[in-house]
Amino acid sequence: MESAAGNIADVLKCSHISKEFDSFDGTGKNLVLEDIDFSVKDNEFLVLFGPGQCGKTTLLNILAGLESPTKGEVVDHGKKVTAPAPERGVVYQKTALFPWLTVMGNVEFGPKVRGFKKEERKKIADHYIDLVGLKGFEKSYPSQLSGGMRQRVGIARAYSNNPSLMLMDEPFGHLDAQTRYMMEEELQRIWQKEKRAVVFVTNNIEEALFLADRIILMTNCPSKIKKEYIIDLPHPRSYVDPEFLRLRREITENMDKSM
Amino acid sequence: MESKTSRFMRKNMAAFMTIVAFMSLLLVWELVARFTNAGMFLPPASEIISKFVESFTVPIGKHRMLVHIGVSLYRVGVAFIFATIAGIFLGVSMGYSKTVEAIIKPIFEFIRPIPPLAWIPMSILWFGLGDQSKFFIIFLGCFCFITVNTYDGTKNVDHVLLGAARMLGASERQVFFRVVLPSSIPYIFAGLQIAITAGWSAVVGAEMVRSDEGVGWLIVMGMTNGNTVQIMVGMLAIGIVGYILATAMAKLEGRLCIWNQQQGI
Amino acid sequence: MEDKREIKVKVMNLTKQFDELLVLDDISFDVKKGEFLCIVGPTGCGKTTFLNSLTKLYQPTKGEILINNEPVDLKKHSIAYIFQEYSTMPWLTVEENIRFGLSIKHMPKELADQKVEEYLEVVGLTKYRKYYPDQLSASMLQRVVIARAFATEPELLLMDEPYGQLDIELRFKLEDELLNLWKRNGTTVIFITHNIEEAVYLGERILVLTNKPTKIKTEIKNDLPRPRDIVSEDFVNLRNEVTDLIKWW
Amino acid sequence: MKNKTAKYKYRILSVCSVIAVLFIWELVTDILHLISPMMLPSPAKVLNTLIYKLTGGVNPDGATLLQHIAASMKIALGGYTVGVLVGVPLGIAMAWNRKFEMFAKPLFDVIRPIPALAWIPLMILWLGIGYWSKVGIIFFAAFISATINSYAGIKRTSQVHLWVASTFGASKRQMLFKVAIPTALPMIFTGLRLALGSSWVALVAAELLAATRGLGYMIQVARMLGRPDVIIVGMITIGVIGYLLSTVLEKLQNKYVKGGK
Repeated sequence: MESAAGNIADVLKCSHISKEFDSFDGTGKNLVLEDIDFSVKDNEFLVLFGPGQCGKTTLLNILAGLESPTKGEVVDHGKKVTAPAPERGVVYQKTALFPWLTVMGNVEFGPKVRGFKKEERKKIADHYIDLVGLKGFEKSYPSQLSGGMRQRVGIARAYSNNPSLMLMDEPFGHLDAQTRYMMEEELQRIWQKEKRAVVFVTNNIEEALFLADRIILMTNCPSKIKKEYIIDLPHPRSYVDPEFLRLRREITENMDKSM
Repeated sequence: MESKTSRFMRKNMAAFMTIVAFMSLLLVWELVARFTNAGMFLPPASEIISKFVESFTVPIGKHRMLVHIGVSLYRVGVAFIFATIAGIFLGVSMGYSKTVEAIIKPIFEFIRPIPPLAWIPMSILWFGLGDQSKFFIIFLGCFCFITVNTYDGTKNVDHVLLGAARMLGASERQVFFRVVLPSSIPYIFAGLQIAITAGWSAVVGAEMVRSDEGVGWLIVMGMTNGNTVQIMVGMLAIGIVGYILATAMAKLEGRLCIWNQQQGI
Repeated sequence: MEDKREIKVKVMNLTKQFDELLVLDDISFDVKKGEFLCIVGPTGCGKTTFLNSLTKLYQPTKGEILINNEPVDLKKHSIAYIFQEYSTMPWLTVEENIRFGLSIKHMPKELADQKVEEYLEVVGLTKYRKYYPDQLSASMLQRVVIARAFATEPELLLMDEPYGQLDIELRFKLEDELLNLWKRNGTTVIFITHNIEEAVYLGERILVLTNKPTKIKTEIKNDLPRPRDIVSEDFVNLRNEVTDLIKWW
Repeated sequence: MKNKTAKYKYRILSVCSVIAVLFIWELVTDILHLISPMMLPSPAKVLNTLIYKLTGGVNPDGATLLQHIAASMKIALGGYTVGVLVGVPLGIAMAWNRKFEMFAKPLFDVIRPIPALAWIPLMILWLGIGYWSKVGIIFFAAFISATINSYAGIKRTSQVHLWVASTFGASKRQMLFKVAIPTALPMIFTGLRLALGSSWVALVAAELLAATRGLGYMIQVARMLGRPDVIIVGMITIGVIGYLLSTVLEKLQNKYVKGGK
């Protein structure tokens, strides 16, 4: 099913991506990603789902341009990706906020380093701080916020650069089950308002099914693409709806057993 | 429910016990000094304290206590400022650029283990007996700590933060000034805290070897003419000023790095 | 049907106040011998304070806790408590970590060795006995902590959301392992969590807590047949019932 | 591949820079005579003074380098051992026992800001300029570092580990030896290393002021007799020994203390 709005042009295309690292004892090499091919359509919510911690974060870093692949290449709107850029906003699992900057300082960081004038970037920052529901917290420091709120700042900060693609690396991994449900609903709301292509990495099947237009099931180490699922359940989705639960069982059974 | 008073007691128990500890110590000290032959070695506390207070009005040697302390602080202050500038500059450049690190670090690592006071003979040879050689010694005492801590701070900047800044469009220069430097601040302050204490200790050492005034001179002069009270008065002054310097630097760090609450370097 | 097992743990008017903040407000309930009791509450419902007060790690402001009808005493009663944060000892190997509880209880060496071997086997960590915690993955660390707790064969086991960080597939694996150990040893288990599905999957009975100041909102019997199917009609209805009692988001 | 060659590149650069410094030093002194040998002896001069002092040369200070080293080490290790044997248990006791902490910590905090060097005049007055006064000075240097770090080490014990122990029914004593001390060991070892460093510094200072032998004495006498080459030999020896002592302790720590940075 093609996503509802926007043209069909690929926002991002990666072909035959492989990545290997020197193994710890420095003798051999361990292969982390093997021959990964997929493309992200405009305004599509794509979820990379797979067990454990193997390769998904590395793949996301490669898409963002933070790491370079050993083989293969990533193309963003026709241009080869070689370095990070504001067009590809990243939301990190450990939020990676600047601890010495306030919420406003963090969200304003992107526009500020790209030379926007003071009022212009204040307007952008206020818009996104309001969007993620943090009005009134502009002056507080990350160390004074809860886990969920810090993630909201991470999302607002990435959005403030007006990226065409949002890359999210298990942003709700450290939250408790209930806060996680809330943040997933929040992200759905924000995504409906600020349509962007999203590549979302997670190892939580409920989260993947709740958010995704399309799920790519990854294998265990070395990560390869195992299967693809188109999810056309209507939004807002319910975790206990029979079709949701059926899909959940099917994907979990197809999943590799992690260590 | 715990009664109001007992909670008050529980909270201030620590302060209460401290007072008790001090009183008992002073009392014992007073008795030992007054009534046993140890008094010859250890003057009674009351005498020391009264001499200490008196030293602010009656000069010891050429100056009153405040001037002695002032001279020592002046020496530490000047050397500390130079050491901070040099230390941060060298620490940051070594931490941030691999080539600078390759060139300077081996030389720095060769000089670092040599205690600052071991430089006294050389510094007297180079700078003579005056304040200049003391500045050099104190500079070395502070400089090594500030450089090492700044270097550590710049070296282990969280790579994810660097990635985040680059993702947000920051140029390499902006990454340096807006991420590398701010995240090194807690390390730099840790260095400054150790350095100020090391500097204070170095000035005492330098003044003991050769000086005409200052707290170090006070205690070494006390030694030469066998005046234990003057030594103890000098040590009391050194201890109090040392404590004030350390706490002041810690307070400064608390105010400047409020965001650093939970790491609490 | 009436649960005829004798009472293992009796909690009467448990209240806990930190200076001005009232956290636990007059909580009373019983736990039967060998029962698997789940406790679930909204985020921020003071569940750690609850378990810590139960074991006298925090002195309760008011109320009494009895085990086998005597006031709880950590030196007399054999209790094991698995905390939410990682509590493996970094300076001990996997083997030494599992032996930790046994050496505290001065268990004779041969018996302790045999217990350590047994539980290394049960949690499948025999191969990793000489590893240190910083060489293990999150799920393996949790297995060490569970083996350490079960090795002392406690009469009461308290667990504070031990599987919060694991992914779904691994969580079900460890939960099934826990159920087997519970059945095998007949331990009384009190399992507290934020995850409603987990509570419904594990518990014979579910206590639902309110937000601070925490009280018991209600108690739900859960006699779904085991092994429970999370997709089945009854399971989903029970899960919805508990969710509606707690849902704040 | 890429980063392998980079590592070599930097290593070569470091070696070159050290050689360059030595070459400039040689150039400025022996070759161009820009600085008088009284102010800065050439590396060659320093080298053969070192060899001379090592191979039995006694003047100008009346003892060979090895004898000075032995004298200094004997005093340093003497004062250090006593200081550590008192400091570590005191630090642990203060951190573990609430009542003892309330009593002892304030007294310790009074002594703490006084630099070890400030004890020199009192010690020399009380114990003369011989062995015991210097052991006393070094005792203070080692004692303060050892106490601070053992105290901080015990305070670092994680609450969760203590809870685990107490739910297994551990007594206070068991909690101390099975949880608190193992957690504190890395910090205690850091304390031992720092104490060694500050002892070495205090020793040099003490020997500068009043001694009949030892490295501090050697460089002080060399200054009076205008022998900068001996001063530099003395300084290098002090630096090298300080470095070796700290590396030995570091090796011991890595070998025996496992886990829990």
